[in-house]
Amino acid sequence: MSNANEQMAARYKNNFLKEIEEQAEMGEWVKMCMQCGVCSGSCPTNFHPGWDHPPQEIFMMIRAGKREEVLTSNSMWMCTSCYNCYVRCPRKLPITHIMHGIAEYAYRLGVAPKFQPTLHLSQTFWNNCTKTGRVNEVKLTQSLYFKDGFMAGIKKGLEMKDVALGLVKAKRLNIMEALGGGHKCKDIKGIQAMLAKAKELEAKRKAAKAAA
Amino acid sequence: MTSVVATNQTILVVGGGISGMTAALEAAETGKQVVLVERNPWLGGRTAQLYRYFPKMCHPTCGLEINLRRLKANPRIQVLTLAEVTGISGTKGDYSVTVKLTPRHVNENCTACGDCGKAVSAEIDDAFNYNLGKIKAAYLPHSMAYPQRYVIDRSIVGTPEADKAKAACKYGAIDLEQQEEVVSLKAGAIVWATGWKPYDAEKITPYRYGEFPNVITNVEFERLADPHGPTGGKILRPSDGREAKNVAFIQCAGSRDENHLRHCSRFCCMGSLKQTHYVQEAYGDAGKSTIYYIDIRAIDRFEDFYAKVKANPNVSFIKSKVARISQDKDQNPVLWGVNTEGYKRYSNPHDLVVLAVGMEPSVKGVDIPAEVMADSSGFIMADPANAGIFGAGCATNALDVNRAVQSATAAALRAIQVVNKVARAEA
Amino acid sequence: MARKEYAFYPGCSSQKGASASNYLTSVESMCKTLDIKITEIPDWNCCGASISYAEAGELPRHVMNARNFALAESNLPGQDIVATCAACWLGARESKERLEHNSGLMADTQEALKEAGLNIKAIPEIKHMVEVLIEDLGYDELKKPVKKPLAGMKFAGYVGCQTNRPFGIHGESFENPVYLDKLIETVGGEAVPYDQKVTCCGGALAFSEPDKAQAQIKDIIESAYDNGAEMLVTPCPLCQANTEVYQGQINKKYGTKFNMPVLYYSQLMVLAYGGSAKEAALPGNVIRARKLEEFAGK
Amino acid sequence: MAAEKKHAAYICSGCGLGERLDIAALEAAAKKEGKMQVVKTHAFLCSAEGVAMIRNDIDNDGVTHVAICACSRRAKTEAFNFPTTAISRGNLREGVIWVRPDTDEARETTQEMAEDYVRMACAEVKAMTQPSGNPNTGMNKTLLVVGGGMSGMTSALEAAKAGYKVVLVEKTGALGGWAAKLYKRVPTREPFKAPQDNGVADLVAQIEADANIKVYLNSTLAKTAGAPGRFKVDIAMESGPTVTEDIGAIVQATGFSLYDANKLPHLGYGKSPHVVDQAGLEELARAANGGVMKRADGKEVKSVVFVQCAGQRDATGEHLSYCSGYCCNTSVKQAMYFKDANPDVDCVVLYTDLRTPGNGEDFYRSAQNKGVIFSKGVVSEVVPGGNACTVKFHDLILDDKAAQIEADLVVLATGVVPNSGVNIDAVPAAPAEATEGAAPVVEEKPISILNLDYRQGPDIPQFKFGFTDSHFICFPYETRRTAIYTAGPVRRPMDIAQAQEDATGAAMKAIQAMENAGLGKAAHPRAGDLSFPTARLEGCTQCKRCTVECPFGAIDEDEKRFPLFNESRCRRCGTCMGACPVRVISFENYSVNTVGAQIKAVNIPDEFSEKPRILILACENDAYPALDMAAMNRNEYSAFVRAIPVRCLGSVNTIWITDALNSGYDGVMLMGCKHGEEYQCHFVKGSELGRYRLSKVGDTLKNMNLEAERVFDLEVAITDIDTLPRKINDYAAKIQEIGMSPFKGF
Repeated sequence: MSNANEQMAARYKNNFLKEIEEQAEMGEWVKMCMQCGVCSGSCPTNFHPGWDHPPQEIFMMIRAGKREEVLTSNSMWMCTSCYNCYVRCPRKLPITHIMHGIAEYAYRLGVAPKFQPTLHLSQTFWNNCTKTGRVNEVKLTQSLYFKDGFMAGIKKGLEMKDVALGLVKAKRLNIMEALGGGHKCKDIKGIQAMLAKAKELEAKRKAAKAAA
Repeated sequence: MTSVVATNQTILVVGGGISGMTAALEAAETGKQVVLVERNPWLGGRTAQLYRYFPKMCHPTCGLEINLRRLKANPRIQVLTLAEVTGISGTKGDYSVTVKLTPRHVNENCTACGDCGKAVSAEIDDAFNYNLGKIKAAYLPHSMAYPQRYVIDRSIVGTPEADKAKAACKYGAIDLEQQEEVVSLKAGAIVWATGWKPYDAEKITPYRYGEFPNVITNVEFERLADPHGPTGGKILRPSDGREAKNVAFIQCAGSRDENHLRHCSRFCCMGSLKQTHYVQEAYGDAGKSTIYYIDIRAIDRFEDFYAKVKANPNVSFIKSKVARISQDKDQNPVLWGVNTEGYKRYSNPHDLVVLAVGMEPSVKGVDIPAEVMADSSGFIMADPANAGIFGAGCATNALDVNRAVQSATAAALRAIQVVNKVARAEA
Repeated sequence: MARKEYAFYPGCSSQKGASASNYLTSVESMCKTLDIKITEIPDWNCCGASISYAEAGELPRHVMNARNFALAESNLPGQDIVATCAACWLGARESKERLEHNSGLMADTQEALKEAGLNIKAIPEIKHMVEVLIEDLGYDELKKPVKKPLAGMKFAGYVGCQTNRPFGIHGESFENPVYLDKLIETVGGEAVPYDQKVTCCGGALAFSEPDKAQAQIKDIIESAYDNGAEMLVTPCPLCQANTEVYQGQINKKYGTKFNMPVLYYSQLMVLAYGGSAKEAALPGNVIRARKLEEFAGK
Repeated sequence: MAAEKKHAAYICSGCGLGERLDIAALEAAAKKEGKMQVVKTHAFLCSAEGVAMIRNDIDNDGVTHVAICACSRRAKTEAFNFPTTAISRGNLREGVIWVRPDTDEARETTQEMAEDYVRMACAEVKAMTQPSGNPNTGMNKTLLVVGGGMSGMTSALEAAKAGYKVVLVEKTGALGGWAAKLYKRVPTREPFKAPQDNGVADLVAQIEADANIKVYLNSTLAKTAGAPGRFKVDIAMESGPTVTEDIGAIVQATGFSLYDANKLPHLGYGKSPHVVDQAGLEELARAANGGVMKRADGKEVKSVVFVQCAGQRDATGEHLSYCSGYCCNTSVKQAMYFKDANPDVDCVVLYTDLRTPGNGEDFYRSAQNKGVIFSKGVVSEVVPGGNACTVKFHDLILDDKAAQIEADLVVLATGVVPNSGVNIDAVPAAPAEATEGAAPVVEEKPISILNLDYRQGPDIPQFKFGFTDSHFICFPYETRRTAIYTAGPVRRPMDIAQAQEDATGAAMKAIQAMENAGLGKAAHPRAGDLSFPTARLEGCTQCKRCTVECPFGAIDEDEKRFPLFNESRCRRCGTCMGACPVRVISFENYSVNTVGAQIKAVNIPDEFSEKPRILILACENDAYPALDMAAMNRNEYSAFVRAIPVRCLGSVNTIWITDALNSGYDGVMLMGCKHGEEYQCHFVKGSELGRYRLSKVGDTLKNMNLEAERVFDLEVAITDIDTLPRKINDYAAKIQEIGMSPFKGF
C-alpha cells in the first residue's frame, strides 16, 4: 500500500465513513443513503458484468468500513456520467459526483486498480487538455491506443483504423495536429500557473481536514 | 335559496369523507348542532371508493351504510353537498363562514328513479371511478350516494341534453335555473377534515404513468377490483382488456422521496399487501403478485397480515425502488432495477403495474380560508393560535382509515370543548 | 445589430478539423439565418469535461471553467455564454452552481485565477444552443425561416444524457424529453417515437470500455431502426461521434448492418432554411446522409 | 300519542309503480287482509304534498300506525320521518319492480309479490308500538379514567376541558407512567429533527390545577358495578379505606408492560450489564442528562448498536409475533442522545424494515444527517465480552452472513405487552355449555383491572395478542362493554402522540355514552335507538341463554336467577330475543311478533300452483342494502322470495323458521354477515350465535321430514350486488327441483 494511503488509513483508524466524508468530493452525502437501490437500477443496464458494486452497495460498504474493497474497486470507474442516478435519488444524493469523488480519492491514495482504462483516459485527457488549454484529439487518441505499449497500440490502431480513416475523410481528424500543430490557447503560461495554484490550494484544504 | 340554521354553538365540519362524517356524527350524537360541508355531490370520500379494507378484507361500504343510517336518523346534522368554504372570519367561539354552493340542478323532489339518466345520451368521465369509465351526464354518482339524488352535470346545462333530462322527470326535480349561491353561517368551532388526494403519478416520470396504459395507481386498482367499478370487479388491463394475472406493486411511488413527497404515507404498504389478495381472489394460483419495496411498513398488529401474505407462494417481495419502466411490444410494462439484497439486477415484464402512490393532503396548495397552520408537507398542525379550528383525519397526517377516524373523534371533542364553553358563557 | 448576441463557447471538439467541426459549421450558418450573433470567447479553454475528474480533482476543474467565465465577462460584458457541446455546457453550469453556492470554493478559485491575471465579478448565464433556440427564440421563430420542410423524412431524436440530466432543458422530463422531436417537426420532419431516446451512449467510456459502450450504442441504433427512423439527430458532439463512428465495429461484432447517418439538429435546420449541403456540413458526416444530400441538391 | 290505535296504509304509484302494478288490488289487500282503517294512494308520496297528507292524518285524524308502501326503507328516510308514529315500509320499488322484468308473463307473479309486501307492511306496523325510551336511566356524568400515564392524563384533561367531572385512578404513587421515565420524546412538530421534552410535568401540573379532576394515587378498582350513567365504582387505596364513586362512563388507559428482555439470552440480556433494553437506555440518558452517555460501569460509551425487533415480529411463536410500532422512532431518538452529546460516538441501528411513518421520515433523515448508521440486517447473537459486546448479524445488503460489530453498549428494542387484565375469553363458553348454565371459565392471572360486576367476566374482552382494540376499521371505538372505552397502548401498540390522540377520542366516546345513557338512547351502532328489551319473566324458564349470549354483557341474573336487564348497557341487537326458547323477550318495535306477523301475512299459493314461497331473513346492515343496490342496478331475481330485514342474524328466533315451514313456505334463506375470526357482524357475535342456533333447525326439519335444503344459510357482504341475485335464483331453482312443501293450506 502506498504511503499516502497508509497515512490516511492510520489517520481515520476504523472510521472509513468519516474519511470519505472529509476527503472525497461530495463524500459527506454517503451517510444519507437509505438503500432503496434506485441508483443501482438506473446505471446503464447493459453494463453487466461491469459493476462489482453498484453505488448504493458502495455506500453500504463504506458505512461497513470495507475500506480496501471500496478503494481498490473497479466500480466507480464504470461511471459514464449519465446522471440517471443523480436525478432519481429520493434522497437527492449527487451520486455521479460521489462516484467520481471516491474514484479520485482512490487514485490520489494510489490504490486505484492498476491499468484501469478509464483512469488512464482521465489522466490522458486532463494532461492533454491542460498542456495547451485545449484538447488535441490526435494526440489524445494516440496516447490512448499506445497506453498498453507499442505493439498493443499498433493492434488497437489497426482495429480503429476504419474509425480514424472515416474521421479523416470527413475532415474531423487532422493528422497535422500530431505534428505540433493543432489548437492551443494563447496564455498557456497563465493556465499552467493557475492550475498549479489550484492543485496546491486543494491539497491544502484536504490536508487541513485530515489534520483537524 | 338554501337556508342554514346555525349559531355560535354550531360545529362546522368541512369535508364529508369518513373523517368529516365521523366528527359530525360523534358531535351530533352528543347533542350538538352540526353543519357538514362536502365538495362532492355525495358523502363518503375516498373510503367509499375502496373495495376492501386491510387487514380484515371487509368492505368500507358496510361502515358507510351504518354512518349513513346514523346520519339519516339524526336531525342535528345539516348536510351541504357541492359546497365549499370560501371564507372564515371571527374567532374561537364566534366564527362567520361563507360557503359556496355549486348547483346540482336537481332538487329534493328527486326519487332517484333514473328516468333522466335514461333520457340523456351525453357522457362524462366517471369521477367516482377515477375516470376509468364514462357515465351519463345525468347521473347518480354511485349506488350508495347520499343524498340519494341525481346530478345534472354542468357541461350539459344550457344544451338540449339538459332539456331532455328535464322533460323526462315526472317529479319536477330538475331545476336548470339553479344558480351558484353563497350562504353565510355562524359557527363556534370548526373541524377541518378535507382529507387527501393521491399524489399525481405523472410527476414520477420514470414510471411513465399516463404514457403506458398498463401502469395504473393503487386507488385505480381498487376500482378495478370493486363490483361497482368500471370492469364489474374484474382485474383487466386498460390497454387491451386482457386479464392481468402478473401484477407488480411499486411502493413509495412519490412517498419518502425529496423529489416528490418527503413523508411516508403509511397506508401504502398495507394497501398493496391487501391488493395482492385481489389478484389471488381473481385468479387463484394463476395470479402472481410482486411487491417492490424499500421497507415494508406493516406497523404494529398488522405484522401478522404481512406474515400471511409473505407465506403466499404467489406473492414475491423484492427489496428495490424500481428505477424505471419501459414497455415491450405487447404493452407489457417492464420494470428495471436492482434487488438490493445481494445486488441482483432485474428487468421484469408484468401484465399490469400498480403504483402505490402516496398521500398528499388536500389542503396543500389550496389556501385554507383561515390562519390554519400547516407543516411543510401541507398537513394541518394543532395550533394554539387557532384554538377554534381543528384538523381531523388525513388533513392532519398520513393516516389509515382506522387512525383517521380516531383523529376525527378527537377533533369532535376539541370542537365540543369550545361550544360547551360558549354555552356555559351564555347560560 | 443582431437581435441576439452571445459569448460563444464552441469547445474543443467543435474546432476546425476537430471531431465536431461539422457541428460548428452548421451552427454558424444556422445562426446567420436566425440573426443570432455568436462571438467566440477570446482564448477560451477546455472545460475539462466529466471524464477529467480523477486527474483533475475538484478545484482545478472549476478553475478551468472559471477562466472562461472571467474571459467572457471582461471581453463580452452583459452577454450570456452559449455552448454547443453538451459536456461543455454541463461542466460550465456545474462550476457556476458550485462556485455560487460555496464561498470557500469561490475564494480559492479567485486566488487561482489571479495567477492568470483574471477574476470573476458575476458569472454570466450559461446556455446550451438548444436553450437559445427554444427559450430565447421559440419554436415559432424557428419555423419562420423554413423554406424547404424536410417532409417525409423520419428521424429519431437522440437526446442522450448531458443536455438532459441533471439540469435538462426547462420544462422537459428526464425520461421523455420532447424538445428534439419538436425541433424536428419544426423543420417539417417526422420524429419517430422509440425507447432509447435518453439511453447513455457510453460517453467517454467509448474509449476506455469500448465493448460496454458499443453494447449501449447498439441498443440505441437498433431501436431507432425498429421504429422506422432513417437518421439519428443529436444535440451533443460526443453522442454524435459515438453513435456514428462505431457502427462499423458494431456490425463486425454483432453481425448487424447498421449504416444510419447521425446528424446535429443544426444541420437539419440549415437544410430546411434552404442552406446547401456544404453550409449544413453534410460532407462532415462519416456515414453520409445521402437522402439529405439529394434533398439539399434539389 | 293518541290513546287508541288507528292504522293507515299509504301506497305510492310513482317511480313506475303505477304502470307496473295494479294499485287498486294493492289497496284492496291493505284494506282486506291488512285491515287498515285508512288506505290512500298518492302518485308522488315522498313529495311535500304526499308527506303533508300523511302528516295531516296523524295530526288531525288520529292515525297512530303508518304502513308506507313505496320504496325501500333506505330511500327517502328523511321525507317519511314521523317521530311519534309507528312506521313500517313496504318495499315495492327496490323490492319488487326493480328486480322483476317488465313483461306480460312476469306481471302476475310481480303483482303477487307486491301484494304480499303490502300485507307484510300492514301486519308489521300493527304489531309495533313506538318506543317510549328506557325508563331505568342513570344521570351521572362523571368520567372515570383508569391509569395515570400519558393516555389517562390526556383523557382526564380533555374531558375536564369539555366541562365534565373526572375521577382519575392511578395504581402507582405518581402520575406520568412510562413517559415520565423518558429522558425525551420523539418530536411531534416540524422540523421533526430532534427529540423534545417528554411533556409529563406540564400535564401533571394541568391536572393538579384542574378542579374538575379528582386523583386517586396508589389506588385500584375493587369493584365496578352498575351500568352507563349509574356505575358504582369501589376504589381501594393502598393506605386507607375503600371509597365508592358514582360514575357515568369509564376510560381504561392502563398502558403496557415491557416485553421481558430476560427471555432474550441469545441477545446477551442478563449476561452483560452492557446489554440494555430501550427503557434501560432511557435511564442512562436521564443520568447523563445531555452530557456524555456512560454505561452502568461508568465508562463513557464510544460505540453503541441498536438491535430492532428484539423478540418482536417473531415467527417461531416463542416471542411477540407483532411489531410494537414505536421502537424504530425510539431507537432513532436514542441514537441522537449519543450523537447530540458527542458526534464521534459510533451509532449503528440494525433493522429489517425501518418503520418511521408520516413525518417520522424526517426524524430518520435527521439521524442519518447526525451520522447514525442504519444497516439492514438480522441479528443472530450478541456475545458479551469483558469490555465490549460483539453483535453478530447477517448483513442483508452486503449479503454477509458473518457480519459483526464490536460495541460498548447494545440496546434491544423489545416492544410491549398490554396491561389489559383478565382475558375473559381464555376458555370460551360455547353456547352449548351455556345452556347448562356454566359460567365462562376465567383465567386466574393476571389480576383484573376493572373488576366488573358483570355476569360475563371482570374485564373488557380482548381482541388480538391481549390488546383491547376494536375489531372495526370504521369504528375504532367500538366496545363490547357499553360506555367503557380503552385508550392508548393497552388498546394497540402505539407511540405517545398516537396515544394522546386516541385518549382524546376515547374521552369523546365516553362523554357521548354518558349523555345518551341519560336519555335512554342506545350507543353505536344503533345510536339513538329508544327501543329496549323487556321480558315477561312469568314465562321465563331461567335457561340463561340470553344472559350468556348477549355480546355486550348487558344482562345479569338477579338473586332469583332471572335475567336482569341493564338497558343502558344494551345495544338493541336483539340477540337475547333470538336466543329465548320461550320467546318472552321483545322490543316495542321489533319482536317475535312483528316479524312473525309478516311471515304469516304472506299469501301461500297451493301445492299445485308451481309457485313456491321462499322467506328471506336479511341482516339490515349488509344483506338488505346489497339487495337494494342489486335492485338499483336492475339485477333481477325470483318473484318467489319475500324478504324481511332483521337487526341481526343473532336476533332471529327459530320459531320464525319453524312457523314459516309449518305454514307452507318452501324454503328459508338466512342472510347474515361473515363470522369467525374476521367477523363483520356489527354486533360482534350476533351472526355467529344466530348461525349456531339455526344449525339446530336440522332436527326440526327431520321431525317435519322436510329436506335439509329447505333452510339455507348464506353469508352475504354488502358488495354482493351481482352474486346475491344469482344465488337467490339458484336457490329458487333448487327448491323447484326438490318440489313444493307438503305443509301448504294447513
